[in-house]
Parts: sequence; structure tokens; C-alpha cells
Amino acid sequence: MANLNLVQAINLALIQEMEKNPDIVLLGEDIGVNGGVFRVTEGLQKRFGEKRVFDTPLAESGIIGLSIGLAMGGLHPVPEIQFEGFLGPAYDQICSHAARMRSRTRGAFTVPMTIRIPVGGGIHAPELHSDSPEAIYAHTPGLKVVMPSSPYDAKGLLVAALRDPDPVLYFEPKRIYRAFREEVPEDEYTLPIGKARTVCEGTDLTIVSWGASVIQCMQAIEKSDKSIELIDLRTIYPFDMDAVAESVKKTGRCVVVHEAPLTCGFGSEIAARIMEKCFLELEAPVQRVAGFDTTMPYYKLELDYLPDANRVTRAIEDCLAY
Amino acid sequence: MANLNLVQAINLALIQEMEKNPDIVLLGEDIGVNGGVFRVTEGLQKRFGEKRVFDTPLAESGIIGLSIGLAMGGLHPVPEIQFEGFLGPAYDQICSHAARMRSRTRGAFTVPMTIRIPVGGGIHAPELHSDSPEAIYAHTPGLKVVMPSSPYDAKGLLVAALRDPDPVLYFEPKRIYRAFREEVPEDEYTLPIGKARTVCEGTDLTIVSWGASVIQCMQAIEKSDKSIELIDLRTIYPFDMDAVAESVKKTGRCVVVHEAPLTCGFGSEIAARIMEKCFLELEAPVQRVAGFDTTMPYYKLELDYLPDANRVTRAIEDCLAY
Amino acid sequence: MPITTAYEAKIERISILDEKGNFDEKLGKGLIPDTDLVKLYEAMVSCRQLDQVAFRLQRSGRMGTYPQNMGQEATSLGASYVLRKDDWMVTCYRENCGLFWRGVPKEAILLHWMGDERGNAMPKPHWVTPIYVPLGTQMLHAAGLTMAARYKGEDKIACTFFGDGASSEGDFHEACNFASNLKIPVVFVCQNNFWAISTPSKINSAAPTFAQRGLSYGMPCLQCDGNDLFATVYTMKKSVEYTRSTGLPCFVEMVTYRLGDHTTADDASRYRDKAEVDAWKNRDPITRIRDYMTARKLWDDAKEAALLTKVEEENAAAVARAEGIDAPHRSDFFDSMYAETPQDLVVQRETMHTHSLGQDPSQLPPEAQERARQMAAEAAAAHANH
Amino acid sequence: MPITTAYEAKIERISILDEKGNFDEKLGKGLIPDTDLVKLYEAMVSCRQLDQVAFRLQRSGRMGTYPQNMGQEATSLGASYVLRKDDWMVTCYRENCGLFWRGVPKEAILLHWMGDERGNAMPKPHWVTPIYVPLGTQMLHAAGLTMAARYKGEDKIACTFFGDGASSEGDFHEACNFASNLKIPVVFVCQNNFWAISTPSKINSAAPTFAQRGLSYGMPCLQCDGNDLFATVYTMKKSVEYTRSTGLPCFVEMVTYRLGDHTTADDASRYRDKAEVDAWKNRDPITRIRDYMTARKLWDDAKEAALLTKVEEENAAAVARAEGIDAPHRSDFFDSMYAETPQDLVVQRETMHTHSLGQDPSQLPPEAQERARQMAAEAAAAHANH
Ligand SMILES: Cc1ncc(C[n+]2csc(CCOP(=O)(O)OP(=O)(O)O)c2C)c(N)n1
Ligand SMILES: Cc1ncc(C[n+]2csc(CCOP(=O)(O)OP(=O)(O)O)c2C)c(N)n1
Ligand SMILES: [Mg+2]
Ligand SMILES: [Mg+2]
Repeated sequence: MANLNLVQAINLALIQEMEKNPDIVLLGEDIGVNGGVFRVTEGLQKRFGEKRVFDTPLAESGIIGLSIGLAMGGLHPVPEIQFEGFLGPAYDQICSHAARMRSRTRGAFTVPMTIRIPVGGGIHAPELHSDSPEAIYAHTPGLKVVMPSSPYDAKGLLVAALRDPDPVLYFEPKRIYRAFREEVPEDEYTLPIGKARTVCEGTDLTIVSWGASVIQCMQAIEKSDKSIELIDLRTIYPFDMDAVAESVKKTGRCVVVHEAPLTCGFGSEIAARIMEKCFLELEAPVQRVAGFDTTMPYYKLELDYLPDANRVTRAIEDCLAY
Repeated sequence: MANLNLVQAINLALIQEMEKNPDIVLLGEDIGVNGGVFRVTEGLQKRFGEKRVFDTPLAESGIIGLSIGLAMGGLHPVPEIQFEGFLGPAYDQICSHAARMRSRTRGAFTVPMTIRIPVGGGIHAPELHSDSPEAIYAHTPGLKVVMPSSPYDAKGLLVAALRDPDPVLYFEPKRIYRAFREEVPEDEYTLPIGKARTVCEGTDLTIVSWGASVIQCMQAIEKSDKSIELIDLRTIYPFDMDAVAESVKKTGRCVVVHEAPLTCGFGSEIAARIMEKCFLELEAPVQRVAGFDTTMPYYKLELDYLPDANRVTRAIEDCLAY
Repeated sequence: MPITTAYEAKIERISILDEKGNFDEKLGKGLIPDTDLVKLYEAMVSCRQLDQVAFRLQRSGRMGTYPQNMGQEATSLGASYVLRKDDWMVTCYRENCGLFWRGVPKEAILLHWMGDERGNAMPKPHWVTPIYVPLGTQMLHAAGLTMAARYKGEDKIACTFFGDGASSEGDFHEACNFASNLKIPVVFVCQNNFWAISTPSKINSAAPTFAQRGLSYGMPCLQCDGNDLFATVYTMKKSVEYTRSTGLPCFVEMVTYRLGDHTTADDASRYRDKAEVDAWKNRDPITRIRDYMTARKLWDDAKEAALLTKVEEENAAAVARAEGIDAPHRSDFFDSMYAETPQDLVVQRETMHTHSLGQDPSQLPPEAQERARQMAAEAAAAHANH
Repeated sequence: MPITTAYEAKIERISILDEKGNFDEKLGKGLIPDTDLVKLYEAMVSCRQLDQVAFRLQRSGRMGTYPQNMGQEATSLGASYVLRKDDWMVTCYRENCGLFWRGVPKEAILLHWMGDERGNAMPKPHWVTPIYVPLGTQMLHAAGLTMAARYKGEDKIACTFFGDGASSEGDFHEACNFASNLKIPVVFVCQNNFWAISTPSKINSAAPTFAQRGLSYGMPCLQCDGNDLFATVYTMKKSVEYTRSTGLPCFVEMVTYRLGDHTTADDASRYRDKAEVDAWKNRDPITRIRDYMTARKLWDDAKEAALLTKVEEENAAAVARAEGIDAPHRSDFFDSMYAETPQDLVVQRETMHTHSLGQDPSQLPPEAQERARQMAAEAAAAHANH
């Protein structure tokens, strides 16, 4: 058991799985000697050699396209995309190829691959370094989409991803890379992809969130005198609708919180499903606390854009007042 | 007034606007001599010359990136992407650049551009020729997304797009390119981007749809003995929530129909908004009739994947039975 | 010396058996044993005949859009002949002749164009990837497949094919650049057939050759007459030898011509001159070999007639196999999405004929559930008749 | 002739004032008038000093991540000096020196890195585009801007800058290919500073030069010593002349070196040797010109001292202007999304401090509406203090 931050937990998971599985290779921009711009892969090239941990040319489509080939060829590549804003050039390889390879070949070729991507705002980064594109990939059948909100979860989910036979987008909320530490077992464990975690239980209202926003939700809950249940989805696709529905059937009210823009954000899917599954139990419309439908602003205004505890609190109040 | 199909209506709109506005230029793969693989730009190169209507190298990111520059430089480019499946390579230029240029430069540079894209299934096409990615772009602030469902609408909406100061994705449902004709005025008219059309009025239930699916909805309505209101969104973003909410407040029940996969499809946004706006009036959960959360199959099974009148009918029944 | 030379390059062009029948003994002698030549010829004829069969299938509504290979048989065949059978061959959609030479069943290709994914479930032992419709994307997979093989200690190389048009895609650049800089042994073959649908190759490259695309990455580059099987074989031998021995990529342009329409959905007469097509008909890769073999008494009219009968039968049998396969079951597309189908997808599959997607059937009153079951039964019956 | 030559190419390298002070009279004489040389020198010194100022701002929390230009001043400056002021200059993020030469206000660049979009609202008359963070994407815009200008009958050209790393992106390939085949007059300048963050340039190209990237498109290509202002000016003159007169693109590699960290978020000592950096310090473009001017009596210590005082004042004033601007209002990011803000966005803007997004405030009971107003007031007060 060690007290680790998110970066260290991921690093540990990579080391342990790479030791077990010689087919895991890491590739990306600056992940080798430099250990990645966030130091997530620090020390790994030294430890596993340049054949298993290597820098690539600066081209995201290339990184994913090459990884698809590696995966089709029997390895489990772990490409890093340096920031979520640079998923754009790789969109086609991810959505038209990685996501479809198993289905278009009826299983003859598969793409076991874990794409690691720092995601989200709040670190005063330059443009296109603070976005939250998870809904785009949740809308693309054939992918799995994971986003941890703590070091413990990060390790367990990453190990699961590294053993998954299908392509997983593993989003790392950079805002909490080093925000806090927690006990992370040295011992092997996995957290199943597709299962949510109930962070705290409550009876008045359910909050559903994922990634760094979970922290803002916890702050809002702390300040509130209501009994609030918080569900951390952990996996965006396939998502644990059973856990959400069960909770909302109990509380009758729900707030969904995420950083991505409101319209067609993953919150809309959660809201739509809650209506479908809990119609008769719902006492108020599901409230969404999300990024606005604007481009993520440069950092002077990023805190005005991102959901914070205040906005979550307002939504709780609005929802309960309904 | 002429009796035109969708292809002809678009062709006419292009001709008329190009005659008025010398800054409109058309570019894309095979749009010149060949008139496009669907013949939408037939005759335009002959009419307007190679300077205004030109073939490009085979590279979608290049087509959109060049168009962004053309637009920043004061023209109104109309790039064609040959099939929606090939938007993938252009995703980054559309979402990281076209969509953000005005906001990241606080208006110093703008991108008035109309991207024409054949979209959707039902024509027995090869792989990646039958998808419906509209939700992806609706989730990207800075873009407008339009999808006509008839020749009349096609002309009016395209003229509006060609006069819009911001980037518009103009999706052309290829399934109805030549499926039927209707009266299309020669005279100038526009249909405002952001306004829905009430196709038929009713009191028992509201159907919201767009693009080729509108036709399936009309078939289902014809077969039904219920009083059903059909709203054709026409514009996916910004969408006419007022029209939808007003209708659902009246009927209390709603079915949304689209070809794209269910999860995070635009139907989820419509459903979530209806819950927000019409919570007290809703008598049943909003039903979604959509593509399944699978890759669009090759054409042997495409009719089993696509929403059809039968599935719409089932949803109507389910919703009314609730 | 203020002006110095930073870089110099030269690209050679290979031609052995030209369209007039001239044969270069120095390069060509012993290159292809006579017995092989006959087999290669037969393979080209068979591929050409399948084109015609496919065309008719499409016209009679038994197949969707189909891209003919006519005129380009010698390009992929030359490569396939030279490659080891366990090298990867990562192609686009106009390389049937090379694929069939490796043993890819014809019905697999037919099924793909009949709109059936099962045509892509290529048995791995052929070391080929399925047809790629999105252009330019497969070269990166070729690089990855080869790197994976090397990682596992296999000495495979890959050969990847793409068109003049596809070489304009950004992924083309990234694939060549990755292969060169990460030292991945891939032979990149640009099949320049002068057209990308209606777009002439000069719009895809204003440079004098497509071969020079490889100079960007410092790769050895060769150009050859792609309608000359001897030249494609010679060029591939050189290239494969280089790539296998150095572990480094190289670049080949095969100059050929698409004699047919782009696909069955295209009408090439809209955009290109008959004269141009006719000129290229005189450079047909098949007649060239036939004339050469006839002159060398390896071939005669009787053999030709027998061959035609044989390939017609073979191809008809392939069509019968492709058409004879059971229709995929209606929910087939759910089953290969993930190794393990997520619960939500299972529900979608199970209720696809009974309920709307968002519906939790248990929420419905019993009469409605019953009606849903009836509708499903009716729909299934209707489907059985369609 | 079975083996013929399909293509030949040669790329020259230009160097005029080398690191040892050797000056090539033949190429260099009269190339830059002395009065201009002094001004160009001053511009480089000023840019270098701003780097230091920016570094300190970042370290003291007054600015976000900042990429220093140190060591590369002669590249963009040489280009900027040669271009017409109404040619487009479409750069990445390490071309401050060239931008300032055109008159781009320093506070615009500072504001960008201070996380404020208003720094990008570059007044059009400078014919520059804002800083581009996503690599490789701007070259296509350069091509489009130029094509639009030509369409309107203007004889502008564009010059676009990108790094050795960025030249690996697919969009780079597409931009060069479009410019070449569609005949768009763009000078493509690859600024090879040997590193892309921690990635050495050989991982981005194993070829002997980056200049040869242009051969793929049949463009004329030149390489030059990018730390030699005379060489960059000479090379740009040749290139601009070619491009303006033919309307066709050409390609330049400027070989330079990033003396600083990649950005203030980087620590280059993790991945590169001090010895390498030291060697390049001896090739500094600024000292090279100062020594040359000193030798020619154009410059002396007194002038240097006066210059340093002047640039310190100027740069401090620029910082003051950047920091003096009013904070953007908190909903500023709503206002430039569309020419006309959609109604739904207007609602989001107006309720951003009072309600959750999905909430239609009129649905709430009066007490709740009142509480919302109170919370908004509190939040505004908190914001005013932060
Ligand atoms: C990414 C992508 N863009 C566009 C298309 C549509 N398309 C299919 S074939 C073709 C032309 C291909 O030309 P080329 O690469 O020269 O191959 P050829 O058909 O001549 O063999 C086009 C534009 C596609 N399949 N993929
Ligand atoms: C598309 C994209 N991918 C990744 C990054 C992250 N990144 C920023 S700078 C950089 C290295 C750039 O190297 P180069 O092009 O040589 O320019 P230099 O910094 O050396 O001037 C990287 C990888 C980015 N900004 N854009
Ligand atoms: Mg071609
Ligand atoms: Mg660099």
C-alpha cells in the first residue's frame, strides 16, 4: 500500500502490467526519455527499453494508425495522445478503424489497445489543452471510454483496460493528476469497466458525474445539509445505467455534472435514460451542470466556464425546489 | 416553380447564389467535370469556370483547411466532402479550427463556409458511406448543422447557409436525393437556420425527426389512427427547442427518430430538453427510435439497422400505452 | 563554400517487356521461369474474367458497387509473386489479382461487395487485410503489423498498395514517415493509374513522378511500367530485397491505367477521352504477356480457349459460393461489436423487433407487451418474404 | 533502355556569415543595407529580451506557459524582412521576431500566453494570423488565404512557418500538395531547431535534410543556415522571387537551434546534453551579427548599452499594456461564438450565475428564484475579490 497521486498510480499500473504482459508497448510524443509532458511514463523507457517504450514522430493519426496495426498484429499498444485537443487528427483512425475493425471483419481482426489521454480544464493551459471530448467517443460504437477520478480508481481501471480485448480510451483528468494522494494497493486489482462507484449514499438527490468534476461535486455535497448520493460513473461507455437508475428511483431527483459542453454532452444521454427508466419516480427534471455551449475559453476565464461547487450547489437547490 | 428532386434543388440554389455572390467558390473531390459523384454540382464548372468550381487533391483535411483559409481571406467556400464517412480526416480542421476561429480571435477572423456532405444510409453503399454523424458536430460549439428533408427545404436552407457568416455543415440525406420531387420556387427564398417545420399537426403525440427519417415518420403517421404532430427540426444546431416544447406541452408525449446510434445521438439532447422544459406536461418518457449502438452494418442488413415506419409505429404504440 | 549541396537524388524507371513486344534480355532473362509465367498469365485472365462477372452481377442487382481491376492486373500480381506468402500484403480495393495469387478465396472479395462483412473475415494464414474503402488509412496499419511481427522476432516485411489519389491523404505521409524514422520494413507501392475517379493524377501530384513522394523520407525510390509484369516483378525483387535485408522501407511507383470505370457506379466517359483509353488498351498487361508467350511457343489459341472455359467455371463456382451462403441473421451486426457484448447492447438486440429503444418493456401494460410481440412476429414474417 | 532516369533533384545549402565570422562577399555584399542591418539586430535583441521578461512573468505566476524564441530570431526575421508587408505571414508560435518586425504589437503575443483571446484579435493590416498551438494546421490556412487573395486579383503570396516536428503531421503534406497542384504561391519554411519538445529531429525525419520534404511535390527546395541572418535573407529573397513570379510554391529549411527549454513548462536538461547546447550557443544568430557589425564599426559597447536600456523600457511598457487591460467580463466567451448569438446561448449566458443549465427559471417557485439571485450576487462579490 502506498500513498500515491494519480500520475503515480497510472505509472505503477503500467509497470506492473508491462512486467506481466510482454505484449504491452507504449508509444507517443515525448513519452520516452522525457517520461511524457506530465511525467506519467517517467522511468518506463529506462526500465523496459526502447523497444517497448518509444517516441514517435509528431503525428497523432500516425500514432493511432500504427497502434491499430500493432494491435491487429497481436500486441497491446498503449499510445499516448499528449492532450485531448490533439485527438482531432486521430479521430478518423479511432472512429473509422479502431472502433470498427472487429465488427467489419466479424472478429477476424481485433484492436486491443489502450489510448491514454490527459483531459479537461483547470490547469491554466494553452488553447486546445482543456477540452472534454468524451461524448464524441461514447457516440462511436466499438469503443470503450473510461475516466477515473482518483488514484485508486486510476490504477484499477487502467489494469482492466490493459487486459481488455477491445479499444479503450482512457481519459486522465489532468486537473487532478497531482491534486491529492490516496492509498493505492501495490497488489494487483482491477475495477471492472462498465461499473460505477457510489461515492457516498443519500436519499434526497442523486448526483452523477465522472472525472475531475467528481471532486467539485464532493465539495458541494460537503457544504449541503441535504442527503445526497454521488455516483461516479468511472466508465462512460458502456455505462452503468443500473446503478444510476437504482439510485434515482430511490431519490427521485438527479443532477448530472460534467465539463464538456451541454448540448449532446454525455449528460444528455444520462438524462434521457433516467427519464426512460425512472419516469414514474422522478420528482423533478434532471438538472445538468456542464460546460456551456461555447468553445472552452483561454485560461483567464476557464474557471467561469468549468462547473464548480457553486454551480453544483445551485443545481441541487434548483432540483430540490422543483 | 419547377418540380425538382433534392439534387436539383441544391443545384439550383448553388447556381442562383453563385450568380449573386461572386465570392462563393465550390471545391472538392470530383465536383468539377464529373459534377460530383451524386451529380449535385453538375454543370456548375462549365457555367462558372474552373476558378469558381474546382477539383482538389484527394484529402479531406486539406479540403476543409484550404476552405478555412479561403473563408478567412474573404470568400465563401462551399467544400464538398464526398461521403459523411470521410469527414473523419477533416474532423480536426472542422472542430479545432473552423468552429473556433471566430471565438479564438474574438471576431478578427471568421469562417463563412458551407460544407456540403451526403449523409445517411439506405442506398446500398459500401462501408463508411451510410453514417449519420450530426451529433458529433452539434456537440462542437461554433458550428451550425443543417439537414433538409425535402427539395423545397433543401433550397431554402442552402441559400440561408450560403449567406451565413459562420461555418455551416449542410448534410444532404442521400436516401432522398432522388426519392421524390416537389414544387420548388425559382424565386429567391430562404428558410431560417434554427427554425423547425411542423409537417403535420396533431394532439396525441409529437414526433421529432430530421433528414431522411422524416419520410419514415410520415409513413408511420399515415398508417396510424392517432392524431400525431410531426416536427422536422431542419436545423440540428441551433435547434428550435421552442417549437418542440410547445408541441410536447400540447401532446404530452414524444418520439424522436434519427438514423445515428442511440447513445449520445441528438435524440438524447432532445429528450433531455423535453424533460427540462415540459416535465409537468409529460405523460410518458420520450421514446427514441434510432440506429442501434453498433457500427452501421454493410448493406445486406442496413434496413434492419435503420429506423423504419414499423419501428416508429412501435414507438408510437409504446409511448401511447405508457 | 557558401552554396553547397545538401542533398541529391535520382530515381530510375524500370521497363522490361514493352508494349511493342521488345524484351530486355539483360534484366528479364530468367526473371520469371516459364512455368510460373504461364500460371501468372492464367491468374490475370481469371481476375479479368471475374471483373466481367462482377459487372454483370451488379447490373442485375445481385451485387452493390464494384471496382473493376481491369488493366491493372500486373501490379499487385507482380508484388504478390515476389513476396513471401507470410509477408503482410495490405491493400486497398483494386488488388484482386495479387490477393487471389496468395490464395484469398474469390468469394471473400465478392461477399464484401455484396454488402456482407463476412467477406472480410479473411483467414489469417493469407497474411492479408480486408478491403479498405477509406483511402490512405491502411498504410499505417501495414507499418504496425510489420512492427508487431518484428517485435515478436519474425522477419516478415509488408507491402502496401495505394492509389495516386490516396497518396494525397495526410495518413499516407504519416505512414511513410513513421516507417522511415522508426525503421519499419514496408514496401510502399503507389499504383498510379492516372485517375482518382474523375480527378486526373496531375491534380493529385503536379510533380513529374509519384515515385518521388518517397524522397521526402529519404527512401530509395523506383518507378516501373506497371503494365509490364516483368518490370513489376523486377522492381519488387529489388525493393523487397532491400527492405528485407536492411529492415528499412522503400518506395515504388507502378505506372498503370484503369481501363474500366472507377466503379460500377461511375461513367468514365463523362470525364476522359476515348482516345486516351484506346491508347492504353494497346498497353494491356495481359495481351502483352500473351503475345510474348505465343512468340516463345508457350501459348496458343487452344490453350487460351481451354483457359477461358476453366476460369468461367471457376468464377461461376466462386459466385455460387458467395451467393449460396445463408443470409446473415437480422441482428448479426450486434455480435461482433465487442469481445463481450455490453448488457445494454444485448437488450437492444433482444428488443430490436419488439420495442422502441428507450423503452423498458416491463414498464408497459400487459396488453401493450402482447401487441409488441405480435408486431414482431408480423415483421419477422414480412422479412422472411423479402 | 530498360533502366532510365525518371527524376533527378539536387538541393543547395546557403551560408553567408558563418559562426567563425567568415562572410561570403559574393552572396552577401549589398544584401542587407547597413542601416537595415542595425535595425534588424535591434529587433533580435529586443525579441530576446522579451523572452527573458516572459520567462520571469511565467515564473512569478503572471503568465501561463510560454515558448521562448531564443536562438531562432534570425529565421522568422529574415523572412519578415524580405516579404512585402501585405504578404501573408502564417506562423506557429516561435516566430515573434518576424511578427514584431511587421508591427504586430508585443502585447498581443503576451496576452495570448496570458490566457486571453483578445491577444489573437490581430488587426488585419499586419497580414498575420494569430498564434497556432495545434501543430501543422496553419499551412493549409496559408494556402487558402493566398488563394483567396489571388482570386480577388491581389498579387500577395504567403510565407508559412512550421517546425521540424510539425512537418510530420498529415496536414503538412496536404498543404504542400494542395499548394503545388492547385498552384498557390506559398513559401513553406521548415524551422528545424533539432527538437520537438524532447524528441530529436531524427525521429521526425530520418532523411538527411528536411528540405527534401519539398521534393515530394516537385517544389524547388533550399536549405540554409537559419542562425545566419544573411543566409535567411538571401534564401528568402530567392524563394519569394520564385514564388511571386511563377505563382508556385517552394520549400525552405532553415537549420537553427532552440537554445531554451521547449516552453516554461519544460526542462530540457532531462533529455539533451549541455555540450550540444553549448556548441549551439557559439552559433548564436545575435552575437554573430554583433561581431560582424563591430568589426565593421557599425556597432560598439555604448550602442549596445543604450539599446539594452531602450528595449527593457519598451518591453516593460508592452507588459504594462498587456497587464493593464481590463479583465475580460466573465461571460466574454459567449459573445464571439457566432455572428448572432443563438437564443439558447443567450439564455445560458444570462443564467450562468443563477441557475443550472437545464433549468427554466420560470418553473421554479418564487423563493427558489430569490435564492438564486442571492447566490449570484454572492458569487459576483467573491469573483471581484479573486
Ligand atoms: C478517405 C476517402 N475519401 C474519399 C473516398 C471516395 N473515393 C473512393 S475511390 C476514390 C478515388 C481513389 O483514387 P486512387 O487512390 O487513385 O485509387 P483508384 O480508384 O484509382 O484505384 C475516392 C475519392 C474514399 N473512399 N476515402
Ligand atoms: C497537433 C499537436 N500535437 C501535439 C502538440 C503538443 N506539442 C506542442 S509543441 C510540440 C513540439 C513541436 O515541435 P516543432 O514542430 O519542432 O516546433 P518547435 O517547438 O521545435 O518550435 C508538441 C508535441 C501540439 N501543440 N499540436
Ligand atoms: Mg488512381
Ligand atoms: Mg522543433
